Amino acid sequence: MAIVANTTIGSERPHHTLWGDAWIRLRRNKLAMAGGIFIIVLALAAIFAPLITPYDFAHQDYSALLQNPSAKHWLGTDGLGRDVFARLLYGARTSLAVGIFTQLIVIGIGIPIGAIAGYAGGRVDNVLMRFVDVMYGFPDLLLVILLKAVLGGGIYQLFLAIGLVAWVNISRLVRGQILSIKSRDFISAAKVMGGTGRYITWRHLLPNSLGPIIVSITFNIPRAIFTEAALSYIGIGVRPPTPSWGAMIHDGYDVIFASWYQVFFPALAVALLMIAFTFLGDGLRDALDPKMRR
Amino acid sequence: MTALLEVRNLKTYFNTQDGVVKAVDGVSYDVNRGETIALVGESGCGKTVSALSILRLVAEPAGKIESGEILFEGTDLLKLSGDEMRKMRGAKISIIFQEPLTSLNPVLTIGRQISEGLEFHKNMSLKEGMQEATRLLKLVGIPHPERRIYDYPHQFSGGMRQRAMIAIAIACQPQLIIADEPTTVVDVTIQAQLLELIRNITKELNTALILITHNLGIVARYARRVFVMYAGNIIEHGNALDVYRYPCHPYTAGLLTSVPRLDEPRKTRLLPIDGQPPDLIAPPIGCSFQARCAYSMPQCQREKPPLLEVAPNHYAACWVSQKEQRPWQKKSS
Amino acid sequence: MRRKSIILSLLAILMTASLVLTSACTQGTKGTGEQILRVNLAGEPAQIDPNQASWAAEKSVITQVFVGLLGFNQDLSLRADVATVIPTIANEGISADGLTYTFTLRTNVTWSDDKKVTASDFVYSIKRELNPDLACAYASFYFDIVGAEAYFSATDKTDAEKTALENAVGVSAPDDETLQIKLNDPLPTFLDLMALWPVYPLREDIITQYGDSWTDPPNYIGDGPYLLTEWVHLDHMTFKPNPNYWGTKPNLAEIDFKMIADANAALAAYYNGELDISGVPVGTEKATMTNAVLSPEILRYNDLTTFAFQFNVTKPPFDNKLVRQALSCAVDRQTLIDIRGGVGKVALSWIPPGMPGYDATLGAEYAFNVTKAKELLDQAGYSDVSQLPEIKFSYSDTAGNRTIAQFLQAQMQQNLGINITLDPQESKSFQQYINAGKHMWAWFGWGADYPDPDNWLPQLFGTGAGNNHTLYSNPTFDALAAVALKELDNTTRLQDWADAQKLVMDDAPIVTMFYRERFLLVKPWVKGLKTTGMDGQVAGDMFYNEVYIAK
Amino acid sequence: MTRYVIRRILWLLLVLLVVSFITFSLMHLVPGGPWDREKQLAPQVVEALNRKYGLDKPFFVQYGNFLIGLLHGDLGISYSFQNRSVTQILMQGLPITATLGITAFIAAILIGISLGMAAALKQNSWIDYVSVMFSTIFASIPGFVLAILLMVVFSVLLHWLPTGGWGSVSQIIMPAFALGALPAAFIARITRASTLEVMRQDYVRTARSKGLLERVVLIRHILRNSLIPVVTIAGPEFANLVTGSVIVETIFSIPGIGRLFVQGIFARDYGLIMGSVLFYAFVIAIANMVVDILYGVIDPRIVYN
Repeated sequence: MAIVANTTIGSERPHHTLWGDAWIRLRRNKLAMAGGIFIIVLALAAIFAPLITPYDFAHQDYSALLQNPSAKHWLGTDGLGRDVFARLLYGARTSLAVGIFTQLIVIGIGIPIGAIAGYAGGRVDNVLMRFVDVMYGFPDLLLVILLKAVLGGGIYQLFLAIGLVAWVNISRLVRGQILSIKSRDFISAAKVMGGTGRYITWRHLLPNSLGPIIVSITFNIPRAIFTEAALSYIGIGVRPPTPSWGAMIHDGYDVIFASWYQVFFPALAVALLMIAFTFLGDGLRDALDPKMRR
Repeated sequence: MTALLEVRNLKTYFNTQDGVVKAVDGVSYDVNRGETIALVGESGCGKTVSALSILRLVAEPAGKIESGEILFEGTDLLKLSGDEMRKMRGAKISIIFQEPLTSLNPVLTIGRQISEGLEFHKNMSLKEGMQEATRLLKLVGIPHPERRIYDYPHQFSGGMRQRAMIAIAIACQPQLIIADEPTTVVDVTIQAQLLELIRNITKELNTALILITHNLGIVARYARRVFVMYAGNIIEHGNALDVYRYPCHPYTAGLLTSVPRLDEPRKTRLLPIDGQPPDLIAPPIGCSFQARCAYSMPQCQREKPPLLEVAPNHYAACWVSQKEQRPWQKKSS
Repeated sequence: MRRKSIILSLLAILMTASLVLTSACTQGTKGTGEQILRVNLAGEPAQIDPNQASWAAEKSVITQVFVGLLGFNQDLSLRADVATVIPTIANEGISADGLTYTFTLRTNVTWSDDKKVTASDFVYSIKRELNPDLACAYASFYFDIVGAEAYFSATDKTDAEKTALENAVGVSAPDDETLQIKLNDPLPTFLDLMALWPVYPLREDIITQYGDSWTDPPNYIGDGPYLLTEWVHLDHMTFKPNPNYWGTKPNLAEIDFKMIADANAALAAYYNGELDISGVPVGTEKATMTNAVLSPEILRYNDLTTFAFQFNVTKPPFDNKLVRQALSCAVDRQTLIDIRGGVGKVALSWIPPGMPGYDATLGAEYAFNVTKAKELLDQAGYSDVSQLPEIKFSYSDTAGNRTIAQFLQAQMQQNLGINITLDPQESKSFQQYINAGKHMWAWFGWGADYPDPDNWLPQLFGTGAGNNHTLYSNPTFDALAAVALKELDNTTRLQDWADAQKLVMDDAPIVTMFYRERFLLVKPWVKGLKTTGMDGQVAGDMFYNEVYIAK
Repeated sequence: MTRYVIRRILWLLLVLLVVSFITFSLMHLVPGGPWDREKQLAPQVVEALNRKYGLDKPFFVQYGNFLIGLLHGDLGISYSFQNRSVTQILMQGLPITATLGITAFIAAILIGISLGMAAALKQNSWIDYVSVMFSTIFASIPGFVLAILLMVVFSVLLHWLPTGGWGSVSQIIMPAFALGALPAAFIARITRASTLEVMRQDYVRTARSKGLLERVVLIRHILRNSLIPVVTIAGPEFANLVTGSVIVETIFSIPGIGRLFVQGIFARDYGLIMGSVLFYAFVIAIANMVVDILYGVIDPRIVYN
């Protein structure tokens, strides 16, 4: 019988929900905040690109073909005499949108399927996982070409094309985590207290398998950006001259022996974006980690 | 005879985002060979941290042993190298943790987790280790041990897992076992069995035992001497019976009154100690219990009371207590 | 932590050890003095059966292993190879009515297994080219031979009927040294056709014995200077001199056709001394010219290939000639060449320089002139460009095409304010799309099979012709072409073609952009390279028997 | 366990059947056929070719013929590779792609796990930041750029390694690195995330309290508990590596099967498409099955009824 009512070290702590407490700790994590701010700044720069750079991303200045970075063109010009800095900014619109929205599809489909398969187990798990096997082996390139022919090549077809097959990794990750966490005692305890499957999955299982999911998402973002570039080659997604980072890297590759800047700057942009998401993701993971709660 | 273990003026601090938490702020206690002492206090008063400091298991980089000495058979554990310290853990000093549910590796068989220590300290082969593990499981009262050594933790009940923890602790016949709230998680009936088990084993192997608990009922029955901790300091220690009968610190008295006594009429109300323990990041200047003490004097606010002998082998850190009259003591038999 | 750092260091040692080991052995292959020529085929040829071959890579392989009745000199004039002499009406090689061709063969021509090459080898090859079951791409070139088209189209006939038709084909070998071919109508360019690879001699016994695998190295018997000794698919092909070659023995001891598909990788291989001749990624030509090491090794020569935009003349607004002419003046061809590294010549007319039918004065009216373009648009009734229907430019997904598409889009926008939409497509869907005439505007190139307008005009601008993707149809042109195809007198024939080309250029179904100029790097120790306007994938592939290494 | 494997094999056959049907129908629905060329073939020639390869038969008959052929291990003839049988093309290229893929996979696992664990154990230390940099660089540089950078450094500048081709050990190093870099980065980050969660568990403290060597604590107590997510992604990564990458094999001119899938589709080489798609689907299904079995081995709590 405890002597005194349960008290904790330090000042009186108001009772926080998991997410509320996480936000407080996330705000304190400098790196995560830097990541978050970078992404917001990038998004704003993309939206207000016209104010930042005088150059039109499509205008071809034939007197300035494949120039190195100079005062006039901060990041130089590409093979068609277009300002690389402008194309990077406008390209951010496509690449950010593709990078982020496809992840919403991936999370929206991947996590539920993985969670249900992992939590339900047995026949449900088997059927879902065989569906995942089919999706793994799915000839997505064929589907993409068909999509282009049937639905035309807009940006939504692009999200569909990328998102449709990209969620399989996440679903298996979630399932793997849940299978091993499922039998831990606090889960059975929650079950005893009458927690429904969905509540338990959301409240207990997911936070504990968040680490790998977040990592998987941060890797999906550059992958989606490059897939967009490959698909734009065959007419799905943005049409030239609308730039995207992935397309700039593809074009830059072709003249890499003449001017390596063409590849360097867009690849750097993708790297910075990914670092930002990695730090933000890590910060979120640490903030949500029940073990880290003090 | 010198004590088996002497903790002198141990300070272990944790730096967190909110500031430096002085979890253990100058604690001293000692254990003789074969003796059982109790470390009592509310959860969060630093008793577990002091135990972990002995084994130097304080979680880096947040926790750090600032100063003090921990003499074990005369050698200061804090001065040992990583390897030397590692040779002590499990062989000379072992620990039973509070949470049996999460303190066993879920993916390793119970037998393997017991034999690990033996393989390393006693360089037994795996086969010998498993045989010894079977014997140990039998010793701690697990039925069909020869089969159960191949089970995994999730196939054991809470009580059985704690018995397995005990088996792990006693595997290499250590000289000192630290039992950190061994029975908190299990229900009362199992609790008694486990404590009896621990007592018999420590008697049999002549092992010293530091029993960490917040349950005074246990202390009286099992420990010869008791150390009461509050907000990172020892505020009273002495023979268990003396401390029970004549508590020389208002906090200890408060603890005793908030425990139902068999010799008291059932109707008397339990008197909880109101208020909260102080903030360890910025501890108050005077006596840390001062804010909650009904008998506090102006001096208590100004100066931190030293730990002095207020009765034979009975020490307390309280200004009021030094003035011989202790109003909080009842004139009982 | 100790254990893991061991693993890392082990890995590091392993890597450096293997690096040091391998660097020693790679030095070996680079500096050899032997006569080895290493060139880049850039890809795996789909197949190397002369009858069925149609792509540049396939042509380069076949030219090493086979020699035909006739061949081309470096200036693309005809040359007698297996034939003793080029048949003419004068030397009765060609009958007075131009319908019968008689070739007399050299007697010393042998196969690589030392058997004699006889006229029946040519009869077999020509008939196999027309075999309905093989469906060879270039069979239509030889439809003027008596019974050729009938035999080729007998795809659904019984075997007996097929053999009967096969025998009816006007090709025969009265004796081992004489080959006689009968035509339905006179064909002035027939000799050019007889110099092409589809009618190289073939061994009936070898092909019947080995069937489809007759082109695998040991069975690939030819009468040319080299033998294909090794073919590792997708990796490389190795040629060694043909021991029984009847002609002048080649200097090279080995030719190595590498299959490096990526332009950057090929350039890297050249830098690293693994290739003696290599192309340069499109767009990096200017940088190569300014590169001190590479500039002295640059080789540039004109290629009989023209690139152009092609309208679909049935789709508005391109059904209006004035609109086509206007857009043709609104595209700055020299800028496109600058973008492509300054390589290539401005093309104002269709047939490229370096072959009969080229007319330097033709198409001058399409020189870059925005004001004129606007005037033409006014005349066409589109003074306000927004009235133009939506213009879509379709192209297949290669890097080069994407640059060109964006160039065209910018030209239209910046010069005339017209916004065209780009429609990139995956290659096969694009080919079907074009063949079905669904496109409005597209990009294409045409290379000479043989140096004669006969190979450049009817196939592309004749009504309903196989490669007529502009769907251009002009009865006057068709009539002129029909006459020119049969006109034995060369000067009148060329005049007819000149008139036909003028007609086409005036109708402007295409916007000719540039004549391709090949831009290559050749190591200084490669000597005796003779390039022509009709080279295959590999530069100078027609005269590798004259190349030698001077180290 | 064997009962479970047999059941999974049966399900695998069903998966392959479904994938084969989807691919077969998509293949025929997609615009453009094998005979569409820039120089359009005469209609009767196209007819003859369709008859020669049985493409004139109704859809389901063709699919039936394909399945019957599949049972005999015959995946049909390739149109774009001079009538060589698809099975032969696959068998010829597979050993090369597999050798490269397995080398890359082993390197990726070794580097990935050790870097990931090191980064977790020394969180926010220099090694953690190195692991972040390593992962980000290899994730945000596409394969073809990485491949050419390696080639420029090791072949053009240092002349240490040949630019490509196949046959000697020196021709494995760069392609294996280019193939394995991204999986290594991915495994490193997943291991780090998973190890971070395991590191703070109580049983790790118990293990240390037994005085075990740090190495033993790392491998037996920490790594074994953090393997589940690592194994989960290692399965598909293995399948991707073993079936080859079109980018790496094209740039390093490696005669493997990596290019067959894309080349097959772009050439509408139906036999090649079916062969490469089914082969990949088979490998990935087996890989995922092995992952599921490993779950049971790694974590006894996971049991499949």
